[in-house]
Amino acid sequence: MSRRILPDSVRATHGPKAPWLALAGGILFLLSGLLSWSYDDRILGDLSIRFYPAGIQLYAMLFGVIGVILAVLLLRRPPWLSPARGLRILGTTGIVFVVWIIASVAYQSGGLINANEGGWVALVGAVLLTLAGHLSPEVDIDVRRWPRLSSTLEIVIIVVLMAILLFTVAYTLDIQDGVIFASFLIALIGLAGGLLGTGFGGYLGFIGANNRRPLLLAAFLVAFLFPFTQDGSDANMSIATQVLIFATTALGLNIVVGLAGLLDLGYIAFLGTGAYVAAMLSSSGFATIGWKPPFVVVMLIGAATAATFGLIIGSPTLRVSGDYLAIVTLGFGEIFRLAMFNLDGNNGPDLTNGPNGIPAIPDLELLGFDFGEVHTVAGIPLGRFSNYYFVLLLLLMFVMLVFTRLNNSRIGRGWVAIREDERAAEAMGVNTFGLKLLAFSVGAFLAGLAGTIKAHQDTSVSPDQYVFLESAFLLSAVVLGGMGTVVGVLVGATILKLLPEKLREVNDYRLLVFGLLLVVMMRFRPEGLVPSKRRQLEFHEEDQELSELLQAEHLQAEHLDPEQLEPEHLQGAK
Amino acid sequence: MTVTDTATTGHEAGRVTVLEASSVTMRFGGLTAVDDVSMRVHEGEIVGLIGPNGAGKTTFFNCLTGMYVPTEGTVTLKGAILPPKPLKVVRAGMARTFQNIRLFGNMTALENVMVGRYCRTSSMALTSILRGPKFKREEAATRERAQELLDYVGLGRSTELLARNMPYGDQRRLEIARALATDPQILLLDEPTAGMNPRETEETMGLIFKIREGGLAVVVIEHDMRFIFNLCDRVLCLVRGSLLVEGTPDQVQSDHRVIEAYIGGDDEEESV
Amino acid sequence: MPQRSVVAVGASLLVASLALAGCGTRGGEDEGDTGGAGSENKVAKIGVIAPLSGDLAALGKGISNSVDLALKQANESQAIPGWTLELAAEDDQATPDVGKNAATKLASDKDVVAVVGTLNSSVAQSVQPVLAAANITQVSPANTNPALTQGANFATAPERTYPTYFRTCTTDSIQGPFAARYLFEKAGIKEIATVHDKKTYGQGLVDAFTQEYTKLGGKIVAAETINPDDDKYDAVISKIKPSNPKAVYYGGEYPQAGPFSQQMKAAGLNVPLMGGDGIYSGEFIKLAGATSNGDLATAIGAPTEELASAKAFVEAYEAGGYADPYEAYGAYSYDAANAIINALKVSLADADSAEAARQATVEAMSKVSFDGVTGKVAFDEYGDTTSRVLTVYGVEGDAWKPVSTEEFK
Amino acid sequence: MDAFAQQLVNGLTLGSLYALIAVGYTVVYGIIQLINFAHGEIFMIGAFGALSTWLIFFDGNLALWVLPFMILGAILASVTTAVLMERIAYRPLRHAPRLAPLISAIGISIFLQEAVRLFYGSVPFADFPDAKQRVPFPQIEVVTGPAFQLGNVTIQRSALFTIGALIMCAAGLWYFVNLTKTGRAMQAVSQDPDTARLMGINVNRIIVVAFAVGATLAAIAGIAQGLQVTNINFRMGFLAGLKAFTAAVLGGIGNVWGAVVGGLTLGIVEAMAVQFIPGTFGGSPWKDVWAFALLIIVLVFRPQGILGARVVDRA
Repeated sequence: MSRRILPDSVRATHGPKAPWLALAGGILFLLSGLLSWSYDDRILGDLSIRFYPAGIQLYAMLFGVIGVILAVLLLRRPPWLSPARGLRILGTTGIVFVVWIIASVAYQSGGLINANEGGWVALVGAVLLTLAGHLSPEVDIDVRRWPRLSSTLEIVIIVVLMAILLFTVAYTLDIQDGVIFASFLIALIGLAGGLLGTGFGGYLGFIGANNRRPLLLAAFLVAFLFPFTQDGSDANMSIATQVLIFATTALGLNIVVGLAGLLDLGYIAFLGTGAYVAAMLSSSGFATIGWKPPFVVVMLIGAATAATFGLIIGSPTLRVSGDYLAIVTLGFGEIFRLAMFNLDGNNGPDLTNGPNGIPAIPDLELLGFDFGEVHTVAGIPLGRFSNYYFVLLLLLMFVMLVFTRLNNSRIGRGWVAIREDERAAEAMGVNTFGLKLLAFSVGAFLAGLAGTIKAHQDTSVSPDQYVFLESAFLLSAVVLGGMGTVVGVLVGATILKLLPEKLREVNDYRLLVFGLLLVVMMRFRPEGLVPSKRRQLEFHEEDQELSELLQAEHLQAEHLDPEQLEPEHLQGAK
Repeated sequence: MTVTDTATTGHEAGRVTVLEASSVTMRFGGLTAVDDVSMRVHEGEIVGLIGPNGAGKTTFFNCLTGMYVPTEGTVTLKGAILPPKPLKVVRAGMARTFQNIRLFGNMTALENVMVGRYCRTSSMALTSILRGPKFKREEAATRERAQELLDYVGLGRSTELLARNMPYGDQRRLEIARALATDPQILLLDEPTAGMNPRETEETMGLIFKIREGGLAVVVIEHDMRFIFNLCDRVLCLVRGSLLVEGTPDQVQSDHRVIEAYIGGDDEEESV
Repeated sequence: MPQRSVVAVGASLLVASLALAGCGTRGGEDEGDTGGAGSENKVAKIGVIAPLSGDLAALGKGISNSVDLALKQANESQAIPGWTLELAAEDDQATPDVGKNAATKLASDKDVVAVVGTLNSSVAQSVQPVLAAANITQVSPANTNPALTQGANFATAPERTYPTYFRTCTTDSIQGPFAARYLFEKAGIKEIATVHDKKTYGQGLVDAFTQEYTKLGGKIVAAETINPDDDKYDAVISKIKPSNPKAVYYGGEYPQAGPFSQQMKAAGLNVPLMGGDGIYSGEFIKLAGATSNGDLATAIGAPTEELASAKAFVEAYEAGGYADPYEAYGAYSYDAANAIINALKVSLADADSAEAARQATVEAMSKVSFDGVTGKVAFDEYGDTTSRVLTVYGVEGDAWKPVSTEEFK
Repeated sequence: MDAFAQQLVNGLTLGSLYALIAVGYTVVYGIIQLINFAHGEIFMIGAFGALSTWLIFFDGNLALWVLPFMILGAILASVTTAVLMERIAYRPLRHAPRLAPLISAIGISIFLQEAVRLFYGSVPFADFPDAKQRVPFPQIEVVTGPAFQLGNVTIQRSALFTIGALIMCAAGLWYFVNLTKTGRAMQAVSQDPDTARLMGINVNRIIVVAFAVGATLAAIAGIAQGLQVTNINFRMGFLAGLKAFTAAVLGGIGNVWGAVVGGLTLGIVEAMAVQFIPGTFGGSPWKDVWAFALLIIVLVFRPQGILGARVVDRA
């Protein structure tokens, strides 16, 4: 998958210079961190001071560090690493990074004149790194030929990586300035890409595949530890809980869209159903139903109601073509919103308080644990949102479990068959209607479940929280992240919820960019950022090369390459 | 090939009827695609269905398998009337392949066959999520049976290949394996050798005999006359939707109406 | 050999990341300090939660700027000795979710003592509990839903839900009756049709209006609702028209009220339309067109031209060089900020930190009383404003002209 | 009886608007089986195109002769947008799975709305009003103004304009589809695209024509809407598009005359629902609910619509 921009002849004659170019680039980057980037000391956390790097200057120096490491590696020409790819990624991202910062400096301080020497030095460095990457020879790497570590050591690597991840996330969320936040993200992509692109990433993937359970465990551990890094502050936790709710709902939608291949444009209504049921049965002073059962019962009622709506809306429309389903679900979403809007006693019975919604929903209280209180664990205070965070994390884990287990079962195979060729699937005895309805109602059920918690977390429900745009957002989390995968949805949900929260400066253009993103994604990468292989194949039906590539990967994953067949890892992969 | 002899002797009355189609008629608007066709297939019998393009063979298949609801007539399997629903037809024990291969291209060979097992297994959502012993047993059994069938049709080594990456001939075999996975009593093959070279055609013939020996009845649509007349115990010839001739391969082969029909046959496309 | 390199690369990655996590941003910490500009004044922040982006950004920016103006004036005059007041404006995008995030962010900032906002009642509902939990005073310049101060059963059994919540605007339960009395007593209209958009504001207005109007002896000949997403109201108008009302009382905002007025008259229902402060906007006249002459609206306070303090505010705002106009709620926001400043004079006087003064600020709020831009600013036992002066405006030519100003009793 | 007649008039007006938009869905669907989800936005763009034309060339002039120019401007804006949209968002996806063009369409739809909302007020070469909220639409004389009274039934001038526009457009469409070469080629492609291609018909061109025809009618609907409700806004396409799609399904999607019949039916049903559904579930707040409920009911009992259409069973 290497893109060769330079002609082979140039690569041949100038190839040997590549390590030195890279070294120069790296050193320039390191140097730039010690220089001043901006004349104006009020912006971007003050980049005007020389020989005292901070913030963005520090990120630039990290580019330098990795650049130098890769240059040294390139000099020693190890046969099992491909620094060229790493350099290309590092260099290209470096250019983006520097240009972004120079542009921000120029914009915020009112002119390019305010961009000081540091940025320009770094820009030269980035160009040199990129050039070196394109000049140096490509090495075919097979990570499985790397020396094997003991399995304990592999697990240690995983744990260390997860710890790094935890710190990075905590650090990232602490950045308040939108521009610095964006530049850190760019830097992160460049640095991680530069290191992992060398083949290290493939190796990590290999280790991960061999230790799937420890990896999962470590990932969840990291997620559970996250609130402890926040030192009792609720600011980031509030965002985190919203990311979790969004991710959970999007994952439910991914069952419908990604697995069963049904386009649901009114999915938010199911989340709303759960939330409204929880609100109506809560002990809020505005609740319209006198009955106030314990929350576990409420959860089940909410989810069951949502699932019932799913069945009601699904059973007539799933018989006709998928396009109709999309529009009918859209209509259903509108019906839901309008009904919630109307059922206020003026028009129909008083259930929802109409447009005003049901506010003042009290915090959850489960087994004597009050979610509204601050609890101190190991000396670290955990506020209200941290409490919800834990519950939501459990819910997310449950939805992930449902998702993966359904996918890897008879039902999952049926869904694939339906996506591939519905008529043939039916002719082969697959109950297509039943399976589609199942996907639809399971998706609704899970969304309803999430909704019941959301109502308490939000403390209020109102119809304007459940508009079509929210459904579109959920759908794009799935589309952006990757259809049919868990990781994809997590990535998509995080991007869609976190970025607007952090980049408030450009908030007005959020929807515009988002619409454009959908079109561009469908055009160039319809399968999403982290797609399932099968989904990728489906979206590239005519791409024979891709199918053979993925085929080879599949065989590799199944350890069918006779040379590499190692029984213990076969077990690990299952 | 000495099997032809046993086949001709096998076609006698008194054997168990598996499939019976009586007076099946299919009209699309003003067009009568299948006109009053009756057919009876016995246990362990191979029946051929021939006819020029547009004669309504595939449409007839579609009526049998419930993909079309016939305008008139009934189809019975082992004496029970089949409802015109593909799902129920498969459950009752009739499986088919398609003229234009309709595999699940982005699934592996094994997975394709495992989909065929769908209607003979029963784990539903809750079982799949809880992963109890029943689920594990059933999943293992499905996998095992699918591998068995792949071995049976000679694709034992292609288990993990994506269907769309397989050679054409193998795709046809895979479709047969997938159909067999539904535990049918009767198998309908729609042009199983289309696009095959002579060697592959011969292998397919062997496979069909092997299937028949397993006790299944087989109905084959084919254009390759040599293939049909070598394979089948009995041959039906359809022309413009109606049954023209029925008989042993020799009888049909020598029937002048069949020859006429083929020479004068129009070249209309038909599809599923 | 290669194995060692792998470890080396891994180790350097680890060290790099840890260094990164450990360093933090110098800039972020510096920023807070430089704000003090060399004086040893302590800092107290007043937050603003309002829509600063999106459709309602104009209103939100008006709120934020007006608060900013009040704070600047207080700092200049050294209103609270030893303290510097700072503005911490957060965007809520007019959405409850985002508003709650903004509130959480402000609540976790130890310097924040009070918040002005929100614009929307729905956002207020999700902001209230967060701020209340942190004992932060909240003063809304624009929320008119009575339930925010008086609880779910405000009509029958009012009960204060959040002791930290106050507002400088009147609730629907005063504006509606005021309009009813004007129409019945002054304009002599005895038959009326009501229409509202079912939103908190519109429905609240119409409910309060209806109660007062029927009590006075007037007759409601038709009561209809519309969906604010709609553009066409001819179906509703056709239903109202046969009952021959002498006026239509509309509960809602100008984006619907303007077209409604126009379509009403185009369909031959030539009677005046009256509404609350939600339609008291130049946009209403633009949307309703030439036929809107004679339409009426109520608004809180006396007309700005008649109050000296209001004139001073308008002049100071214009001198402040703000890019956006102060809009409908600027004056209320300015009053809200000044109410907070007045309370802070008491509560910050001998407080060690802003956080320590939060509770005292809440308590001091109830005793605040001064003459503001919109009239007298003081709060009753529920946190509602005690000011009850309202004005009826009418459309004349292409502008709103005051018709009558009165105190509601 | 008066109420019935009045709501019939209201319903016909509303229905004419739906019908004009619905034709766009049905023409495109008939040819490439694509639900052009962003068609509602074409309608919105048409209204803004007309407003822009008026603001640039005729600001302040409300004479009747201005109207044809506004219609021209609206059609220009709509058709350009529709053709570009087909080119950029749909054509590259013609062989992709069904999900792809639908999602792409949602993206386009949101993009167009936002583009108008954010940038209409800051177009460099003209002094346009800010489109972040409702924008007043010029009230052209003769087609707006005092309503006609027929007994107790009020007929607004804009209603007559809308119904008239539908009649003229239907006649034009009939002529185009049946009597022009392009129209007949369009019919051929919708019957059998492959054969049509073999017969030398440029299918790509026909698809573009289909988009353009739909856009033309939507543009006229946009003006009718502007005249009726006196204001336009960037969101107006969403609900109108959804309703028009319902109308198209109601009439039988893919069938041009079905769209007209479906639109009128839906309009009348909505108007009658406001007046005649008794109790608290009647009235204007529920009319959209009844419209969508009608869509679902039609799909259950008669998926091919009132007039029938091509077989809708496409997986």
